[in-house]
Amino acid sequence: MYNGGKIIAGLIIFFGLVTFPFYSNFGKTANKVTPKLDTPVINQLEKKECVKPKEYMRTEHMKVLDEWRDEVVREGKRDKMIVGGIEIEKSLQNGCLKCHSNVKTFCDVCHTSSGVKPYCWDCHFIKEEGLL
Amino acid sequence: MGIFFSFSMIIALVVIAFAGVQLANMQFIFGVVIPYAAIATFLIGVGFRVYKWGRSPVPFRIPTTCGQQKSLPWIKHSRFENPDSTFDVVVRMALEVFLFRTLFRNLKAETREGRVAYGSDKWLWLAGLALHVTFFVVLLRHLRFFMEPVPFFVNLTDSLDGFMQVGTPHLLITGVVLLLAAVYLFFRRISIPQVRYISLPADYFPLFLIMSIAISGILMRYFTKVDLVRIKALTMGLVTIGPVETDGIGAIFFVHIFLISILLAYFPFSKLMHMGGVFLSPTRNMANNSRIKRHINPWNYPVKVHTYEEYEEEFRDKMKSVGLPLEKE
Amino acid sequence: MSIDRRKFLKLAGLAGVGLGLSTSDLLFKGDAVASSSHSKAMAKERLAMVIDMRKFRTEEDYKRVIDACHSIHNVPTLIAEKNNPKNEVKWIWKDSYEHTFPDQSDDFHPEALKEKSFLLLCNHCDNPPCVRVCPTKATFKREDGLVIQDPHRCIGCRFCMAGCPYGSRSFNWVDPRLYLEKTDPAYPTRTMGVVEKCTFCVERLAKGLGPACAEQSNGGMVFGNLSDPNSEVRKLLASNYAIRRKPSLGTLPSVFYIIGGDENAG
Amino acid sequence: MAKTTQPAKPEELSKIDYTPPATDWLETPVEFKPGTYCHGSRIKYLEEVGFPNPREWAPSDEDWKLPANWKDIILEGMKERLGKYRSFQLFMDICVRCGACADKCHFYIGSGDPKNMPVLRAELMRSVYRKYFTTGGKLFGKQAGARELTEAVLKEWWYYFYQCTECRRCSVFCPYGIDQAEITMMGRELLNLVGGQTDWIGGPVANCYKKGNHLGLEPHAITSNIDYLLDDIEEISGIRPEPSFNRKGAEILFVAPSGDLFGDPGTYTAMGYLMLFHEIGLDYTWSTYASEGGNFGFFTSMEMAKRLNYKIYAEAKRLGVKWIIGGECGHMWRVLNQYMDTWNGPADFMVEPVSPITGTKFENAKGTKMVHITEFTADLIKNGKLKLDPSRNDHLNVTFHDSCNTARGMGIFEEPRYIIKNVCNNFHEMPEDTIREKTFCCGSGSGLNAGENMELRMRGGFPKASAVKSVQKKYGVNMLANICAIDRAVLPPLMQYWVPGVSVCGTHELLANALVMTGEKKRTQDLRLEDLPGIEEEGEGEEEENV
Amino acid sequence: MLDKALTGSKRYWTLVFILLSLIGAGTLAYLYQFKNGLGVTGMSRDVSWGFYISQFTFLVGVAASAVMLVIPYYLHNYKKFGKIVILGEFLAVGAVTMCLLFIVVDMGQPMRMLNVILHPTPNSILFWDATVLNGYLFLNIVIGWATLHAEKKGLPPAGWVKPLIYLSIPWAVSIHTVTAFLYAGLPGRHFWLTAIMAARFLASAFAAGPALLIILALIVRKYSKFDAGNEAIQSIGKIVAYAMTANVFFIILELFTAFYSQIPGHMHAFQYLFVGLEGHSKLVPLMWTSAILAVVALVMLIPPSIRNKESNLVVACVAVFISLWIDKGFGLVIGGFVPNPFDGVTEYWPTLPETLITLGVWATGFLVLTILYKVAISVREELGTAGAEK
Amino acid sequence: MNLNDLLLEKRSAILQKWFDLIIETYPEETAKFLKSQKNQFSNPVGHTILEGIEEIFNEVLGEPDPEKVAIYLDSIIRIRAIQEFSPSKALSFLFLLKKVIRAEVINETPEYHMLEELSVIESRIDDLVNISFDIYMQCREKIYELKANEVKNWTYRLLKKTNMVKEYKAEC
Repeated sequence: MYNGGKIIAGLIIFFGLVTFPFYSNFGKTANKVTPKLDTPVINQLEKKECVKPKEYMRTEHMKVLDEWRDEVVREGKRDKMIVGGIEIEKSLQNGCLKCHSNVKTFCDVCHTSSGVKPYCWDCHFIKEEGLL
Repeated sequence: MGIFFSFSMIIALVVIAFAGVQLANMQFIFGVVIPYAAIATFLIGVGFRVYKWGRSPVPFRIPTTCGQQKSLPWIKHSRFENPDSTFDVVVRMALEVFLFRTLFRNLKAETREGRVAYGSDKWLWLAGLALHVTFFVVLLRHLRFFMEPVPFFVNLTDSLDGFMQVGTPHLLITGVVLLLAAVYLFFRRISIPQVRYISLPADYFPLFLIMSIAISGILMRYFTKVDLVRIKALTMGLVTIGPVETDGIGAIFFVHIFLISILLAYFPFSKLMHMGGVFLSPTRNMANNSRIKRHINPWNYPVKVHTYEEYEEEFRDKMKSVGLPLEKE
Repeated sequence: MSIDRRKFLKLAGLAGVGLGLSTSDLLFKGDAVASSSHSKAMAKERLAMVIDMRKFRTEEDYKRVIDACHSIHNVPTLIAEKNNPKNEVKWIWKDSYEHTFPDQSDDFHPEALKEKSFLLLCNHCDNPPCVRVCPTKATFKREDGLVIQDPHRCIGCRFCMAGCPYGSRSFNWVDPRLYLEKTDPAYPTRTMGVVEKCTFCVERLAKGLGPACAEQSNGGMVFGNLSDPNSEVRKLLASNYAIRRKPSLGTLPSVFYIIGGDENAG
Repeated sequence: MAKTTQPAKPEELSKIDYTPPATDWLETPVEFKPGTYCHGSRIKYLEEVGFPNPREWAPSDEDWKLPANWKDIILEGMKERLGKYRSFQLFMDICVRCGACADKCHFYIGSGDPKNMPVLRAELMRSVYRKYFTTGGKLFGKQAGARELTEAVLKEWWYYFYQCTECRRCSVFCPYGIDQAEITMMGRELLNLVGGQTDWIGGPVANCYKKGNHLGLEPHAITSNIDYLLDDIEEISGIRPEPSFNRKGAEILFVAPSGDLFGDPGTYTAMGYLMLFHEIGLDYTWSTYASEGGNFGFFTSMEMAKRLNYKIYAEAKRLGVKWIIGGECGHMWRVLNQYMDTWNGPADFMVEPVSPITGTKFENAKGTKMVHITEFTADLIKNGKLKLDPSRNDHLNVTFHDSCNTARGMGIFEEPRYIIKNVCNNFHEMPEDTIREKTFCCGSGSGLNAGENMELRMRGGFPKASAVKSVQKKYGVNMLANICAIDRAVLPPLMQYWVPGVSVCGTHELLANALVMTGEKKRTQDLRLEDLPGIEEEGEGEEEENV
Repeated sequence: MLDKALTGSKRYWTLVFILLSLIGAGTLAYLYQFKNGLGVTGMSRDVSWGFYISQFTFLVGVAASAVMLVIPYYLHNYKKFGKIVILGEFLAVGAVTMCLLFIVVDMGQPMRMLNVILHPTPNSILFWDATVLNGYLFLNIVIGWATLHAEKKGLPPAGWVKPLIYLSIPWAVSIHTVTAFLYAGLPGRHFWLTAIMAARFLASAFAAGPALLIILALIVRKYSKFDAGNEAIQSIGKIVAYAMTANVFFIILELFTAFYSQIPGHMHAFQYLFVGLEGHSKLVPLMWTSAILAVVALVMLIPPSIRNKESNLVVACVAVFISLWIDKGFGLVIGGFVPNPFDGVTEYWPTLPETLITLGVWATGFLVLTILYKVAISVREELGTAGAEK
Repeated sequence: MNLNDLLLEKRSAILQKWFDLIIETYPEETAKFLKSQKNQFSNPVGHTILEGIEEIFNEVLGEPDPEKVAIYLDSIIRIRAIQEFSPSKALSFLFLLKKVIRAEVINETPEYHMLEELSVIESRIDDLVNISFDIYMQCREKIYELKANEVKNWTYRLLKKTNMVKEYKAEC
């Protein structure tokens, strides 16, 4: 008694599950998503810079926002920053989005692609789109 | 002894990956070449190992019966502990594979007042189940790096896993449970003398490996952040077998993926193959119906026997003396 | 608290080891707040509001201040009419004298007073029970006397609502975003399941502005530092008879009402 | 190297070495301790059945007189068996050493010897497997848990594979169902390839092969033995059953363990069979050729087991019976349930078993055509075909020991209990973790029931004895029923050592005690020819109970 | 040992199935509430706590029954409670489980519940309540399980259990006291602002919990071999009698204080509850039912001749339980919110989803209870120690 | 302070040392398990010994009741009788108690009367050794009897056949 059929079926199922990402992506090409920096405000900045270096912001922006919210709400530290020549509040809505008004092509592209769903937008929303 | 050996192995692996990336700039080796090699080793190895098992037949029907056999109709048959049909076997196997039925039964022997007493001991079951379930969920969650767009069930798993809004980004509970379960199993291994005694380097190594994978993952998510977008580009490049870019990704990621590669490559050659083995275990995956249906042994060969004729030949006189019927007078 | 220290506390809390340390830290801090208010040692700054009810004559006077507040803070004013009055969210509103001052009303007040509406809002008490009862420090008192509700941290247990003797707090029983007439993009909405209330326009104060209601009140609402003897509020309180709601509870409200007197004032 | 322990000299006592062992198990050699192992098999036994390397030897000898190429023989044998048995191959590969089996083994509980943990007993062989059959083991040696096969290792195998009763209790608790019995069986097969047989197994095997039963009872001895049982039955009940032997044309062939024909208290069980079959007027026959249900061949090799088992179907075919009933026996039923049909079937010359008394079809035996006697009897009782007087067993407080083989190799739990509950008024279960599928072995199964290893048997039986002791304390249990001939042989000494006051019996002894036979005289004795309390002298009954 | 819960009679599985269906219904209702907000309940800006919190308050009392058995058994060596004490401990586990669940379903942001630990706030009574409730749950699970496990093995419990048992006694008192402090420390809520709030909690707890325990013990006796023993049940009956008397006495004290002083704030709540206020009288019939049942219970409990008959005791216990359930479940919490800070009356009545969720939580608690009792009973039945001691 | 009080005070230390010493008499590998402090209960043998020696120690401090002490000695010796192979080794555990007690007492720079008491206690232990020899021998005899009985069981029918059964019964 070898149960060869069952073993092969089991192996096929297992390999099918393991290689799922490979064949489900078959024929596709990986496109690296790039957040767009093309907004009117950014285009007019005298110096293209953010509150922190770009590399830092890439990985730590959520921490920055988290720290801001405690500083602003809890500690009343609302000192403003000059970034790229314009004044920025420590605020998602009134700070970040001032330059990055393109939420869909700046924030969402990466978040969607990485399966991240921040709940910031439950309360904070974007100027031109009103409620999300 | 085994602990030290295994631990140094892990440290060495971490150092290799770290140095390879930081000093030798071998991002491509660690991010692309080794993962591909590991996946290939994993698939071929597992296939070969299972093939090797499958090549040996199951000559006899030897299920371990853990409950009442199917007998007279008025006797309650314990279907899933002593299955007699394929369906019952499937249920028994499902209970085993998904709920670790057997470990749930675990006992601990104790003696006091001059007699042995048995108490239930479910910690191994709990930790084992926690480790495996969370490992599965963690794997499922990681599909977000290998699928574009991210499928809904991956997003759903992620949001359920991060239901408790702790920290930024949200703490994913399975990662922590996975690590805790592995740590528990390690401490169990060294604190119970019997288990420590039987433990080989091959027992510590996978535990350390899983722990270090979990730790590197947790570090990456919460502490020494990495650029997810670039990582996703890399991982998508891997699964689409397209060009892969490895720039701008922190070394910790390469440590993480290197350790996973090691795990994958190590898998088919180790006790981790219990994953496949549990399905093939003849004492669990067979119905106890050999009195109903004949089980065929493919290598059943004729053997030398002592026939009745030979027997009668030898004892004819004695049989005759007590009046036993004979074939030949 | 420096950022580093706060970070440390967060990490420690995460690891479950910082409990003792941060606990004691806050315990003493809490005590300090309580004792300072009782010892009457005046803090350097204590922001307060004096509402001069004499200045509120027409319906329009009330509507102006209420709308000013609700519109800039995205308060979901449509709940009462579109959802259910019981789920109402409000930061500043009006009510009758006997509801506003239930312990201080009697049948022999002037008729005008009985019919007059009073403006109600968070009292930003100097000894706030809501801060005392909050299990997560989502509600806290700032050094300038403002009682602030941090909606990020609120777990929605509503203990503060039971603790507030002034009914100043609203809970988001339903999704507030569905009941906004129009929105002000400069200010966030709240999410379902958290408590909110008047903040004395803390975000405007930071910009050097006064509370929105006061700005629109035509002098009916005066905002200032109670600790400063030369502030307008002090002057008003010195020259007028003002009362506070439920003084017997010892909460020391920072909202004062001038309910009558010189009819020609302002 | 193996060594034999000498009694400690007094001066040795005073200088006990307190330092813990520096070596781990891979390097700790085995000591042959008197009382824990069986004698090596005699030449004649091996020769009789054609087992390799017959010679004079003793396990404690330095030189085992192994064939020169013993190592090749073993490794070749291992390779062959890895290819023939998926269980063996799999169980070598997938153990994760979780330790769940460790304290489940009666030998480990009774001795504390770590190599008696099922996992480590299996590792004794896995370590060799890794060395010669896996890449990791070849490359990394000790770090991969691999070791050379040396003579010392072989001796260690021998010592510990004859300290396993193949009871399968570990298998119940192993998350992957790894069955130490399977590994022990392979180990013993391999040892047999180089003559590593024990005398106590070799003898019965040779006997059974030539004479049809383990005890070597020749045909006339069987019939006369049964005659003596019939004398006793007549004395007790006034009725003399008339069984037939080797009778062609009988409806049913009855096969019992030969131990029941000869040794006490098995003989009382045999009397039980005889009385029951007589009472219901069953058309059946005994066979002197197939006079053994048990199979010591099973403790040597699959091939030998098949050679011995051959006789049952051959005899059934020769006699032309319709089907077979099997007596109360443990490993006999493991073999009949799991192996017989595969080895020597198909049994298509017989018909699906139907009870001639009740008309019940035994559907669960329609392949092998072999019914367990407790299934048969339980059906009789259920259908009210037997007149029973359970009060005749009132002097007994009975508990039931599930034999490992019928428990974990078959799953027969309710049938014997049903019988006991119908024939006894006082039945008490042992603690739940020591019965049914979790039952503990008697400590002497799989051919370990020799005399020279009595100490080992007492150790191995300690957990079961503890369980009996607890019901003895709690309910005054004085009778340990079972459905296994080995149990009936080995539990009496075990009880005498650990739990004096508890006797041992088969269930059909209890049944026959309670069975009211047509035309019987008033019974004053039980099957053991002991007076039934309270029957003759009503007043003295109580007093006797206290004795 | 948990295996025992996986095998059982048809009746056992029917009960489990019914409870699971209720839990299922409750879960669906909760998902509805989770999606649409607590607005789907009857709670409002004025009555901001409702059914959930009041059930929690009541069940904290039920959880206490264990201590009324533990004290006599362990402190006074009252051996008759030997068998029933495990029922008390497991009842506490079930009750505290419900308490915690009720708090969770009442939260607006349950995802942030760990904030209570991450931002520990010792000045908040709720922080302490979370601490003591979880601690009490832990204590009772560990103590109950460890003693039962030892019993199963036929061994004395491990040495570390004893200190935990002693610790559980003050701890049981603490869960009531702290829960009472939730209410008693709020300024402006006259109905709650009373020094004997904690004492009232203890009295009603020691009446309602043991009353339920008696009922459960009798049900268990009816459907299994487990018999806690007549004397034990009668002794608990005595406890219920004393505690209920004290409870009613305390309520009379409150009434006197309010109405003799004639302070409006103190009278209003009572007026609302018993006669209605400003034309609002939703709770009046319920409160009178409670009052009448309390009197009936006292009449049946105080004279030993009546109480000693088991059927009477059952009726009295049911009366006590329902009376106190209304008193705590409606009167206490709702009464505290009426009238509101503006002296207005907003009434409260639970909605359908709210009721379903409440039922679901009760079912969860009873499922936990059923499973734990099943294990305890099976262990005792197997050991042969389930029957009454002679 | 008298010796009894001193020993009571040091009871747990003495028992611990005694237990360790007993365990050391086992083969090395076995000892490793039996000795493990954290998990001494997972091995029944280890615990039977631990429990037995506690009671024996109590008896030694008081006036030993031969019947009671025999029960506990039996529980240990019955196990050792099938694990150890020489009587001296099997019973050595009692002498180890002497060793432990002495070591403890000497450390305390005892007064003279203590030494006197010590000899009383030691003679009690000697008495226990005497009882133990009897128990040990009973156990060993039992083993041989079992071996013999097994043979008798197998041959009972033969004996009966040759009318020797009455004799056999009388032997019992």
